[in-house]
This record gives sequence, structure tokens and C-alpha cells, in this order.
Amino acid sequence: MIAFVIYKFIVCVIVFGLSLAVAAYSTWWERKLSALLQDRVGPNRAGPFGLLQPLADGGKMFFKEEIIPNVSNRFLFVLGPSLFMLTALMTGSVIPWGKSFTTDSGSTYSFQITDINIGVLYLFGVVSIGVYGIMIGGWASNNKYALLGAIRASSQMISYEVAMGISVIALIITSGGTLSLSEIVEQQDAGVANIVWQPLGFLIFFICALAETNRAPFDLPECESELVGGYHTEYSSMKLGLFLFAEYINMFISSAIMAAFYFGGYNFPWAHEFYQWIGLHDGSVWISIIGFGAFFTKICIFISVFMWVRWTLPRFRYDQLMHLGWKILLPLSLLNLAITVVVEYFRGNIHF
Amino acid sequence: MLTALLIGFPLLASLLVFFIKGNAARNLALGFSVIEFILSLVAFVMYKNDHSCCQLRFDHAWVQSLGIHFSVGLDGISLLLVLLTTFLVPLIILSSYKNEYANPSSFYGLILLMQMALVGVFVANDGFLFYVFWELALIPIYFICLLWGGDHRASITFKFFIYTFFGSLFMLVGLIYVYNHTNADGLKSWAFQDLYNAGKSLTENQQSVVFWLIFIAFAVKMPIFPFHTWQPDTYVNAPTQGTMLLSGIMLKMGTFGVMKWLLPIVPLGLAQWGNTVMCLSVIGVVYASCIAIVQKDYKRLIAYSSIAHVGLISAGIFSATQQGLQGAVMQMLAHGVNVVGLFLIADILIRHTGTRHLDKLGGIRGMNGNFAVLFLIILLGSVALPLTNGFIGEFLLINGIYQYGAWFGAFAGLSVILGAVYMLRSYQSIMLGDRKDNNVVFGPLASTDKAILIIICGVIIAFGVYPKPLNDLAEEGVKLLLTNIK
Amino acid sequence: MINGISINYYLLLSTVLFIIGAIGVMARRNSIIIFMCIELMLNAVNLLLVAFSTLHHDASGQVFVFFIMAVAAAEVAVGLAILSMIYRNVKSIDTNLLSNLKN
Amino acid sequence: MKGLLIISGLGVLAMLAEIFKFKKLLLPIVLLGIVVAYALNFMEWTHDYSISYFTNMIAFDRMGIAFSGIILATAFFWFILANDYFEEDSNVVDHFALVLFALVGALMLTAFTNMTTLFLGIEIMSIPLYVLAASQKKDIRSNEAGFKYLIMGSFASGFLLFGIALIYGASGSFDLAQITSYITTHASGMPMFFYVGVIMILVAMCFKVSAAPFHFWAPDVYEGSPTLITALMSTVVKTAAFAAIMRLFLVGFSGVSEVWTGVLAGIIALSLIIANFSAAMQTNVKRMLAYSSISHAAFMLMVVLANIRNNISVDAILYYSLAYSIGSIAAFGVVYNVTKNGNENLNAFNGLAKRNPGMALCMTIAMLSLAGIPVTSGFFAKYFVFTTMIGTSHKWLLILAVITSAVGAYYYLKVIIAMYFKKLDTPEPVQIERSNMMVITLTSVIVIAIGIVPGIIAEIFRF
Amino acid sequence: MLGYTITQWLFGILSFLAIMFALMVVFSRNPVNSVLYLVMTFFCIAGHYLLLNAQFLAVVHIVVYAGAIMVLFLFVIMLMDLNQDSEPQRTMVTKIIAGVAGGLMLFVLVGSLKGTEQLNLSSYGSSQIGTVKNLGKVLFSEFLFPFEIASVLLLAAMVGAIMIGKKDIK
Amino acid sequence: MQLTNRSKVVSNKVQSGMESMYLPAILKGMMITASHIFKRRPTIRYPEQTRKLSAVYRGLHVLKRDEKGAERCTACGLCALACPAEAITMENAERQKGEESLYREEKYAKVYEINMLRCIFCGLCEEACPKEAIFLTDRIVDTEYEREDFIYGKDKLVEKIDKRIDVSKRQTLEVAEFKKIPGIKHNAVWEGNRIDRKIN
Repeated sequence: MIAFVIYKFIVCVIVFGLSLAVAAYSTWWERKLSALLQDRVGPNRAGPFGLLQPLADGGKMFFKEEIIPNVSNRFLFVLGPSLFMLTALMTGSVIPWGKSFTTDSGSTYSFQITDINIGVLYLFGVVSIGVYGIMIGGWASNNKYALLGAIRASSQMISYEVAMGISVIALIITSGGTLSLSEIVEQQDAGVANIVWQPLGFLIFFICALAETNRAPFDLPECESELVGGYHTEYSSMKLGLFLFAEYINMFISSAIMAAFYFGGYNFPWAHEFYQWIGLHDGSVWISIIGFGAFFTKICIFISVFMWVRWTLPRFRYDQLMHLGWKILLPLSLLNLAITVVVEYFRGNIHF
Repeated sequence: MLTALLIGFPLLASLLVFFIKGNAARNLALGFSVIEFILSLVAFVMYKNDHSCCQLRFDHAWVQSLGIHFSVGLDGISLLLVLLTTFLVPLIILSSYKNEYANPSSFYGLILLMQMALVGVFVANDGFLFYVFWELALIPIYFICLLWGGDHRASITFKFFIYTFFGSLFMLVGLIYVYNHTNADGLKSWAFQDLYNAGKSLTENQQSVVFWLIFIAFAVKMPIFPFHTWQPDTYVNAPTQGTMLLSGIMLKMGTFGVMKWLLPIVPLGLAQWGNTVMCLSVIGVVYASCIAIVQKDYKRLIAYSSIAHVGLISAGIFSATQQGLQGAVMQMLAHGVNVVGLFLIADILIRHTGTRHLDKLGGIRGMNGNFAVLFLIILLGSVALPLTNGFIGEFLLINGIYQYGAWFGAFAGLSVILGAVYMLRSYQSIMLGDRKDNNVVFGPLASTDKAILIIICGVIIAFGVYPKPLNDLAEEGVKLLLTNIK
Repeated sequence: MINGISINYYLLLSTVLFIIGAIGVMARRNSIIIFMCIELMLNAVNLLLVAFSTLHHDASGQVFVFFIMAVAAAEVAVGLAILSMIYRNVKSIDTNLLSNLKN
Repeated sequence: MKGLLIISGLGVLAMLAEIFKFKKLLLPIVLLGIVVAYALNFMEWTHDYSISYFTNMIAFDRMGIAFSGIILATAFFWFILANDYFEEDSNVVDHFALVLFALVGALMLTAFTNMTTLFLGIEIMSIPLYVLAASQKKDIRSNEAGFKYLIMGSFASGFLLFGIALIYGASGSFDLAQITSYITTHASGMPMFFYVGVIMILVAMCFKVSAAPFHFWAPDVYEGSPTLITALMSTVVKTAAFAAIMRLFLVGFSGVSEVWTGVLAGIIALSLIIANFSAAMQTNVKRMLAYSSISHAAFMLMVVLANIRNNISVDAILYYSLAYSIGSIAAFGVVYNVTKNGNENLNAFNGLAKRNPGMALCMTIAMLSLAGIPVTSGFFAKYFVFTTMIGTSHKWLLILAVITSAVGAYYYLKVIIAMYFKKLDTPEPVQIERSNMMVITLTSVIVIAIGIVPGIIAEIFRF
Repeated sequence: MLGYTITQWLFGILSFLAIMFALMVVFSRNPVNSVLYLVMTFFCIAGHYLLLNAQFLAVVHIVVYAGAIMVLFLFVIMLMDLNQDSEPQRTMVTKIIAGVAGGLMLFVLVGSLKGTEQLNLSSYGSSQIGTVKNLGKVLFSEFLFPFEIASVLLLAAMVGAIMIGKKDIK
Repeated sequence: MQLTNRSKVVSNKVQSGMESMYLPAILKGMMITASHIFKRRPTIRYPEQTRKLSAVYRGLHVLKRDEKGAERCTACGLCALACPAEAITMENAERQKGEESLYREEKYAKVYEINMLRCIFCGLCEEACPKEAIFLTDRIVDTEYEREDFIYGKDKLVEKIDKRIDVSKRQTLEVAEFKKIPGIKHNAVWEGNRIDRKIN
């Protein structure tokens, strides 16, 4: 029992630490990748290849002067970024990071903070609360740009949640009707990854994920040409840092979810053959770690794709954004759902 | 079938009249009403005065499941009242020939509709049907008063309507209450016999409640003393024909209702409350007479006299004696005829002189002797001089009331004296004395007016001298009624 | 999980919440807050239904809650649309200003 | 049931009209659809007493079908009446769809057998009406009416739900039949909160039919809403709500009548007094009709109060609904056309008899019917109610009803007086569409016709 | 702890918080604060759902109420810029009446609970009713008709909201 | 009227199904950006690497001394006049006895300041100078923290006596010859809006 608690505690710490670290290094990679895509060099002064840049940025954030607008609601002003960060971190808790392993004493540990049977819903729940951080922050700033940014952010997030949810329903049907993330990943172990059955669903999910994380080309909430800094115009110092950080954490988590949902999570092609080849038996902790490595690689690829998209595509106009969300993605996702039902019926996975 | 025809014919006639334009309407209406009178005479002839109820019956189920029937028939009393109605309506229509009414087709149509409803009230043998006709009678008169009435017609007609409607809703409740206790072969029934039986089966307390529920409607309609306040104003403000209808016939609806739909249903209620009602009636008689004495407006005077008369009639009815009831019936007929005459006179006065104010009138006898004679006959009829039609009724009434209670009789007798006082005083003031400035010329009467007055005077004298046919009918009807009450 | 708690406590709790909501509806002027108080009332009902559902070991109570949620969402959508329309017209949503209809 | 499905289908179809450009055809299609729904509804009449659908969620028994019939008939007339109303509005399609959806809810209320369907029915009926009440976007009064209606409606829903929850808590089921059997089997040992639940449902339903003291929203809403929507509210909605109350209290909670009759009697008494006396003081016609509808609600509630479930009582409420609905349609049809210029005061009717004698006559008939004067159908409606009530222990209510009816006659007659006796300086005839005139005439004729032969309703809806 | 089980502690704390926040919703001057308190209340209620073994409902509750409905509220408040506490207060009388009415209702309702026998909730046998699978089964068998007809409700609400929300082109 | 032939006619043609899906276009765009990863970076990592400057690079100014070490500038003000950015100010003074070795002629610039924030390094001052006193060099203006520090006085502009700056590359023969032409104000031959440099 105690061991279990300690283990869970450690996993928690690792996941949160990982989230933060990945977020931090995402900023570095963002800059590096954007430089690469634009024939530049990118950060290269702090440490080799500029690897210490995130630390420097963080330090700078901490030591910047903290400015809280006079007429704003102080409490809410502080609450906004904290909430945003909190919800961003909370999403990580249901993601299965690796195969569960068995110790010699026979007890099984999973590479996951908690495996609740309605993990998908949990994700949606937490994501839907995430809006509050932005809205409260934007509103409490008492700045019209911030307010407009916040309103844009929230309406955008709410709009795209719909299509996202429906595409996930299709996914759930494909993966045998479970809402548990670990089971969704597990059932891709034996067969093929869900992307094969859900290409359209993935596309929709991906686009929605971009919108949900306020990433380009859907970064209207913070589009500097119109709204100065968007919802965090009035923020400075570490509170601004929290917003930026949380955004990268969101990106990390949504990449992880995409990898888990559509690309088999910690599974990879011919994994079993590979494990046999190097002589690992089921339940070994190394399998978990290798799986985690595979998973992490996928995540990194997705993060890179996120960035790649950002530095390629121009920003949408607001009406185009809504048009895309409601008039294209929503019908498409419904279509996808319908197709999925038909396909799964013929595959024999669902019965009426 | 004939009885149903008596109802149906005026209805059809009125519908027809509604769509006739101009003065043809009134001629047509007159013609129809005369035909209706002839029809009723036919009924009178066909009626066998043999103490059997409900001759010339017509019965057809209306709402089967609720025991509502379209059931009509005649007994002595209703036949008399039907005759009165059909007799008066042509006269009333004729009396309007001198008045130009806007939209005449509606006016005469409504009068005929009114006739239909009144006949319906008198011949209905089904409680529900009775109530429907009772309410239905209200609508045409409401419109007649409202559309062609005097200056304050809107508010006064309103008062009239609300009063009577109010009362009749109570009656409905009372009747439904009794109806709920009926049992005709396991079903509920609205037939009056069933209602009588059901009413008698109620306990005394229940009967008193029902008594008051139903009585209020009739009391308002008649009107009896505390419920009378709508009446003088309405009489004064209604057009003359409306007033004639109201006083000549509608008033009888109330008294008739008491006879046919109250007394037989709740004999115990009568026993308990009869005294009270008698008191009220007698108070009404004296009170109205006293007020009539001081009236300056002739029409208003007649209105109060009408209250006094009806008080007497109701006292007679509630005495529940053969004489009292028979007198009431006779007096109803006489009063109906007389009061129409009186109102016509009021109308003639205003047409010729422009006023009804007693102080401003005088010396008309000198200008138009015929008129004075006719007026006098009618007036004497209404003060119940022997050999006029009023006498027999009033005599029987006072007799009946005296049988019920000597004091009541005494006060009722007082009414005769008081009646003579105000009537003669009005005659004196109008016909005798000096001429007043404003009525320099009182030309000859219009032929129609003259005709009506002559007819009325004829009737007054004829039935004063030879009341037997009517009296026989009334006697048999009342006997029948008394068997139901006991 | 819930062993040992009487249903009466849940009854009490949701009643209190319900009444707080009702008082809010009656006592506040701001339309939005009135609206929120109605939501609070509905949630009190939801809580009660779930408690009873657990008591009876019957899922239909929980299913009913779904319908309440759907209806609440629909009502809010319509209500806020009306509110924003009112706001467009009068630039205020105090129920006070909404007294063009005489009482 | 088929009727319900057809009406839902029509609602969806209406929404497609904009896209596929058959707006002009929409009204005929809807009318036809209603007729078909009507017919199909009555096809089920031949079946046994109750056919239930979807595991006892909804059952169109004869009572349900009869009430649906009234609702559909009223809706039919309403749609014809609304012809030009739809034409002048830019959101025609949405209006059609919303009204049809409201009808779906109303039909559900006539036939629910489960608390879920009751609740959903009420909401499906109400939500479109909230919108419709507020549909005059530029008119702040309309907006306000919509919002008030919404707030009060949701507030009432809260009570309804709390009641349902409590009853569920006691009986463990949402099914009406099971609740009824629970009442009979647990006659003595029911927890107290079950009764509270019943009372709360009663209160909520009284909110919905706007019985005093839960009526305060009604005049405002009726006044502010577009006239035709008010007509819809006071006919279809009322009828449906009464069908629901009837089923709930005469079928479901009949066994605990000792709990709710007292409360109901109080509500009725208050409604009668407040409604009639307030109505008498109104100068706005729509407001007056609102109060009048409250008093009619009280009358219909009396039948429920009598708590006698037999042919007579069902007939009574059925007949009352029909008479009231048809009469109201006639009245509102006239009011709608007369108040088109924006003047909703009583003086808008001045001299109508001169200007439009036909319309004045119809209005007269409608008013007489609402006042309950023979031989209009309103009279028989009242008569049936009295008959039902007289056998109960609440006779005092009857007396009150009689007194207040007389007051009622007063304000209905005010309209008639205005039409016939008040002068108008510029007597210009009110423009009225042929179709509107047709509806008004037809409904007036029906009012008279079913007044002359009231038995026909009982004969048609023989139970 | 003090003779209470953890469940009882949780229940107590959650209840206390729920009522506290609910009161704050009513008494808070600023609508935005009200919204946030209401969200907190919803979280407490969701906590109760978890206690009652209705996990699925708890999450749906959060998604629907906190995630959608309340965001909508916040949205509208922000759009209308109701930052100022400009709300005119109701008269004291109205407030008192509201309070008294509410108190009476509370009194009656609580009074009605008095006679009720103490029924203890137990998770035995109820742990599976709140699962998605079970709820889905019930929803799509017994409650199929309401489920289907709820689509009409949502459709109507959608049409209505759009009709009201959109600007007239005229 | 067509001014240039660079104008393009914008078409409003309806997109084909494939085009309206945008996906191929998006992928194409992404491929373009991705291809840039493998392109050579043009970045010069100053200060480790520096760019090669051309001989005529116009950098920081220098006030030259003559062969004997005396300042050439006589504060005639032509440079300030020529300066389009009005970056140059000066104050003259008369040479005192005993200062012959410091200043070449009787008048000299007591104060000579160039505001480097204003200067656009056009080199007109250099061209204007009749005394061969001011030249632009290939040195770069240092960064400073304060604005005042960018106003370079004589202390920074005049070349150090022991650290002479070679401006021979700028003093091309051509220029020198040009300036020696008598009778021509070498800096002010304006024709229209262009300086005619080609005398020969």
C-alpha cells in the first residue's frame, strides 16, 4: 500500500515535471524550429545550441517587475493564469505513458497517474474548465484588448469542442466503446493504430486541437496585429509566464492525446517482435520504458508538427474560424461518425 | 309540435327580419307577430282545460347523456302567459311606428328574438331549457336597451345586465344542485317533474339554500324590494318598446318562474322562508307606492307602480293559496296589458309635448278629449276598478294574502289605496288643470297609437266584464300547481 | 463510497440549495443573477435525483438528470439570447428597467 | 402518436423551406399536415383504452387523443389566422418551426405516462414560446415579455422538478402508473415528502396555467407578446397544460386527493377573485384577456378539484377547453386585426360595429361565449363545470364562481359596449384579410354551434 | 476522526461549501463573482455525485454546467460589460418578503422531512448503476422516447436562439 | 493605361472541389517551409564572425590631422550644411598664439559634434569638406546605453595622434584630383537634382 502510494506520488511528480520540462523545451524548440524553417539559426547563445535558453527565459520571467492594473480585480487577475495552468496540468493525469509493469513481488504498476474508466470525459471536462482561466484573466485585466481576446478564446474553444467531441465519439466506437484511455491504447496494441480507421476523425481532431490550444493558425485570441497581446495584454512577469507555459503544456498534452488516441500511444509497429528480439518478457519495466520512449517520440513529432503548422499557415480571420468550426468541421465530424458506425457495423464491432 | 312552432316561428321570423332592409322590416315584423298571435290562439283553442299537465307537448333529446331535453308543453298558466306575450308583441311593434329607429331591421329582429325567448321561458318543461331561454331573453333586451336607449343607457343597461345575469347564475347553481339529486331510471334528468321530486327529497336546510339560490334570480327579475334598484333607471332609459317588453312581459318571467320552478321544487324552503318573502313583497308594495307618489317623471312613476304591483303579485304567489295564486296569474295578465298602455301613453306624451315631467304638463284633456278618455280607462284598469281587468286579479290577490295573514292582507289592501292616489294624481296633473307653456298644441293622436290604445282599452273592459275564460284557465293551472306544491 | 449517510441529509441539502436559489430569484434584480439562481435550483433537483437514484439502486434517476441538463442548456441558450437582445435595445439588463409592462 | 411524429416532421420540414425555397408553399403544407395528423390521431381511437409507446413513456389513450384533437384544431385555425403575420415577418420559417415544435410539446402533454415525458413536454412546449413571445426584436415590451415568461417558466420548472424528484424518491419510479399503484399500496406509510412533492407539482402546474397567486407573469407576458402568440399561449398552451393536470391529478395523484384539494381550492378561489376583479379594471384588451384566461383556468381547475373521474368530468374539461380555445381564437383574431395599428386599448374597438359589422358580431359572440351566456358554447362549458362541482364538498367555490362570473360578464360587455356605442371620429374600416375573416367567422359559428348541440362533443369523444 | 468516517467528513465539507458558495451566488454584488461562485457550487455538487457513485454524471455535470452553461453566462456578462455594481437594489420590503417566503418554504419542506424514516444510502449494489454502460442501457431502452424527443427540444432552442440572436437584414 | 507590366488580373473563378478542400495547398505550403530546414543559413554570427567590409564602406567618421599632426578642420561649416540629417554641429574659435602645431589654419573647430543617432552615413560631409578633414571609415559605431553617448565630440572623432587612421582608400586619386580643379566649388555643382561628378 505504502509502496503504491509512493509510486503514485513519484509518477505524479514525474508527469508534472515532465509536462513542465517539455513545455519549457517546447519554447526552445519552437524558436529553434521556426528559425530552421525560416533559414535562421535560432537561440544558440545560452549553452550548446541555446539549450539553456528556457532557463534564462524562466529566470527573466521571474525577475521581471510585476504589474497589476489598478482598476482590475486583483484576486481574479491572479486567479486567471493560475487556473489556466492548473487545468493544463490536470489533463496529464489520465494519460497512459507506458505499459504497466510487474515487479518481482507480483504487484503491477501502471505508468499512469490514474486510470479512471471515463478518462475521455474527464479530459473534456478539464478542457472545458480551461476556458475559465483565459476568460477570468482577460476580464480581470480591465482592458478591451484583453477582454476581446478572452471572448475570442472562449468562443473559439467552445465551438471547436463540439466537433472534437464528436470525432472522439467516432474514435470510441472504433475502439470498442471504452472511455478509458489505457484501454483505448491497449486495444491498439494487438491491431493497427486507430488512425487507419479514423483518418478523417484524426484530421478533425487535429484541427480542433490546434484551435483548442490557441495555436496558429487559430491564434486569434492573441493576435498581436489586432489585439496587442490578446487576453494576456496586461500580464507581465511570471503570470504571463504561466499563460505561455500553460499553452505549451496544453500542446504537449494534446499531442499526447493524439498519439494515444490515433497512433497507438506507447505501442509501435512490430513492438512484440522487437521485445522478443532483445529478450524482454512481458511485464518488464524496460518494456514500459521503451514504450514510453516511443510514446514520447510520437509526442515530440506532434509538437513539431504543431510548430511547423504555425510557421507555415497564416492566421484565420475570425469569421473564417467560426465558419470552419461550425459549418465544415461539425458536419464533417458527423459524417465521420456516420461512416464510422457503418464501417464498424460491418466490422462486427457494434450490434444493434 | 305547435308549442315548438310557437318558439321556432319567431326565431325564423327574427332571422328573416334581420336581413330585411328599411321599413319593410317593421311591417314584416308586425305581420309575423300577428301570425304568432294567431298561432297562440290556435293553441288556446286546442288546449283542453281539463286539469292535465303539459298539453301540446313536444319532446326531443338535446344532450342525451346529461338528461337535457328540448321539452316544451303548455299548462293553464303558461298558456295564459304565452297568450299575453303574443298579444302584446304586435302591439309593441305597432307602437313603434311613430318612432324612427336607426337600423330598424336589427331592432325588430331583436324584438322577435325576444319573443321567442319569452315564449320559450313560458313553455319550457325542462329545467335546463328554461334556464337557456331565461338567459337568452336577456340578450335581445340588453341590446335593445343599449342600442336605442336614452342618454345614460350604457351604464344603466350594464347594471341591469349584471344584476340579472348575476341572479340567473345563482339560479343555475341551484337548479344544478337539484338536478344532481334527480333520479329518473338511474339517470339524471332535467324534466320538471323529476326536479320537483328531487327537490322534495331534499332536507329542509338544503331546500332553504336552493330556495335562495333560485329565488334571487326571480327576485331580481320581478323585482322584489331589495333587488329592485336596477329597475326604475332601466325603465326610464330604455326605449319605450324596450320598457314595454321589460315591464309587460319580462317581469312576468320572474313571477312565472317562482310559480313553476321555485315553489314546487322547494316546498319546505317555501315554508321556512315564505314569511320573509311575503314581508319583503309587502314592504316593496308600500315602499314603491310611496315613492311613486312623489315622482315627477311620469315614466318613473309607472316604473315604481310596476314594482308595487309586482310586489303584490309576489305576495299573492308566496301566500300559496288558490286565490292568491290565481289572483297573481290574473293580475299578471292585467298588469301586462295595462302597463304597456301606460308606457305607450308616456311615449305619446313625450312625442307630443317633449316632456314627461308632471309639473310641466297639464290641461291636455281640453286639447284632446279622446286621448283623455282612453288614458282614463287604462288608468282605472290599473287601479283595479271593478269591471276592469285589474279588479278581478287584485281582488283575488288580496283575498289570498288575507288568508295567509291578516296583517299582510291589510298592508296589501293599502296598496290599492296608494295606487289610486298616485295614479289619479298623475292623471290630474297631466290631463286636468291649466295648460303649461310648452304644450300649447296637443294634436290628434296618430292612428296607430289610437288603435293600440283602443285595443288595450277594449281588452281592459272586455276582460273586466267577462274574465271567465281566462279565469278558468288560471284556476285549473293553479290547481295543478298546488297539487305539485303540496 | 456513500455508506452511512442518511438520505435525509441529502434531502436537507438539496432543499436548502433549492430555497437559496428561489430566494435569489425573488430577491435579486439583475436578470443574469436571477437566471443563475434558477440554475442553482435545477442543480438542487439534480442532486436530489442522484441521491434517490443511489438510494433505490435505480439508474432512471440519473438518466432523468441528463434530461434536466439538456433542458437547462436549452433554456440558458434561449434566455441569454433574449437577454442580449434586450441589452441591444436598452443597454441594460436590470429587471428594474424592464418595467415597461405595467404591473 | 403518429400525429406527434407528423408535427415534429413538419417542424423540421419548415426549417428546410428556407433552403429549398418553398416558403410560399409552407402554410398549405403545414395545414395539410395538421389535418393529416388529426386524422391519423383519430385512427388510433379504435384501439383499446390505452396504447403505449416506447416502454410506457407515452400513451395516446382516448383522453389524450381527444385533447390532441382540440389542440390540433385550434392550431389549424391559428395557422390560418397567422397567415399575414407570417408574411410580414422576415423569420417566417423559424416562426413556423417554433410553433410546430411547441405543438409537439403540447401533444406530448396530452398523452404522457411518465414524469420524463411530462417534463420534456412542458419544456418543448415552453421554450419555443419564450422565443416567440420575444420575437418582436425591436419592441422592448415583447423582449421583456419573453424574458419574464422564460424566468417564470423556468422557475416553475424548478418546482415541477423538485416535486418530481421527491415523488421519485418516495415511489422509486417516474412512471405514472407505478406511482399510482405505489399510492394505493402504501396508502398509510408514505413519507411526508411525497405529499410535498405532489403539492410542488401542483404549484408548478398552476404556474404554467397561470392560476393565482402564480399568475403575476401572465398579464405582462400576454400584453407584451405579439397578439397572435398571445392567442397561441392562451389556447394551445392552456389546453395542453390542462390535459396534463387532468392526467396528473385525476389519474396519478387521485389517491392522495385529500392533500391537494385544499390547496387547489384556495388557488381557484384566489384566481377567481383576483382575475375577474383585475380584469374589470383593465383598459388594455390583451391584458384583460390575460386576466380572463386566468379566470377560465380557475374554472377548468374546478373540474380537477371535483376529483371525480368519470365521463362527465372528462367531458367537462374537454368541452371547456374546446369552447374556450375556439372562443379565444375568435376573440384574438379580432383583437389582432383591430390592434394592428398598435393601439391595444379598449378604445381601439370604438365604433367597430359601424366600421366592420361582421367583425363586431363575431367579437360579440366570442365575448358572450367567454362570459358564459347561452346559447354560446361558453355557457355549456360553465354549466358542465357547475354540474361536476355540485356534488363535491366545495360548494362555496361554486358560489364564488357564480359571483365572479357576473363580474366577468361586466368586462366582456365593456368590449361590446365599446364596439356598439362608443363613437369614433374617423370611422375607417379595419383592413382584414379574407382568410382571417374566414377563421373568425368560422370559429364564431362553431362557438354557437357547439353551444346549440353540446352533446355532440360528448358523443364524439365517447369514452 | 472524531468518530466520523471519511465519507461523512467529505459529505459535511462538500455540503458546507456548496451551501456557502450558493449563498455567495445570491449575495455577491458583482455578477462575475456570482458566476464563479456558482461554478464552485457546481464543483461541490459534482463532488457529491462522486460520493454517490455517479462518476459519469459528475463529469458530464462539469462539462455541461461548468464547461458550457456557465461559460455562456460569463460570456454574456463580459459582452454586456456588467462590471459595475450598478444593479439597483430591490426595496427592503421585497427582500424581506423574499426572505420570509423562502424561509417559510424551507420550514415547510424541512418539516416534511421530519417524519421520514432514516434511510441510509449504501453503495452496495449501487456502484454499477452510475457507469456509462448501465446508464446507456437505461437511456436507450427505457428512456428512448424522451431521448429522441429531446432532440426536438434542442432543435427548438437552437432555432429560437438563432432567430433571436441574429440581426434582421431588413 | 498600363504603367507597368507587373499588374496581375485577379480571377474570381470558382474553386474546384479539390482546391476548396485546401488540404493539398496546405500540404504544399508545409512542404515549402519544411524544405527550408535544409537550406544554407545566411546567418553571420557576429561578433565571432564578421562580415568583410568593402573599401568604401561608410562607417564611423574621423576628423583627420595633417602630416604634422595639426587638425585639418577649419570649422567652415560646409559639412554641417551638406548634412541631410543635420547631425553635425560645430563651434569655431580663433587659433591663439602657440597653437600653430595643433591647428593648421587660423580658425579651428572648438566643438565638433556628430549625433550618431541622426547620422545616416551618407558621406556627403566627406564630399563637402574642402580641407580633406572629415572622412567616413570602416569602423562601426559602438553601442551605448545613453542617448547622450551617441553624440560624438572631438574626443572621439579626431584621430589620435599616435593612432592615425588610414583613409587612403577613400582618398582616391580621382577624388583628390577632382578637388584640386580650380574655379570649381567642388561640392556644389548642381544641375537639376543631380551632382555632376564627371568633370573630365
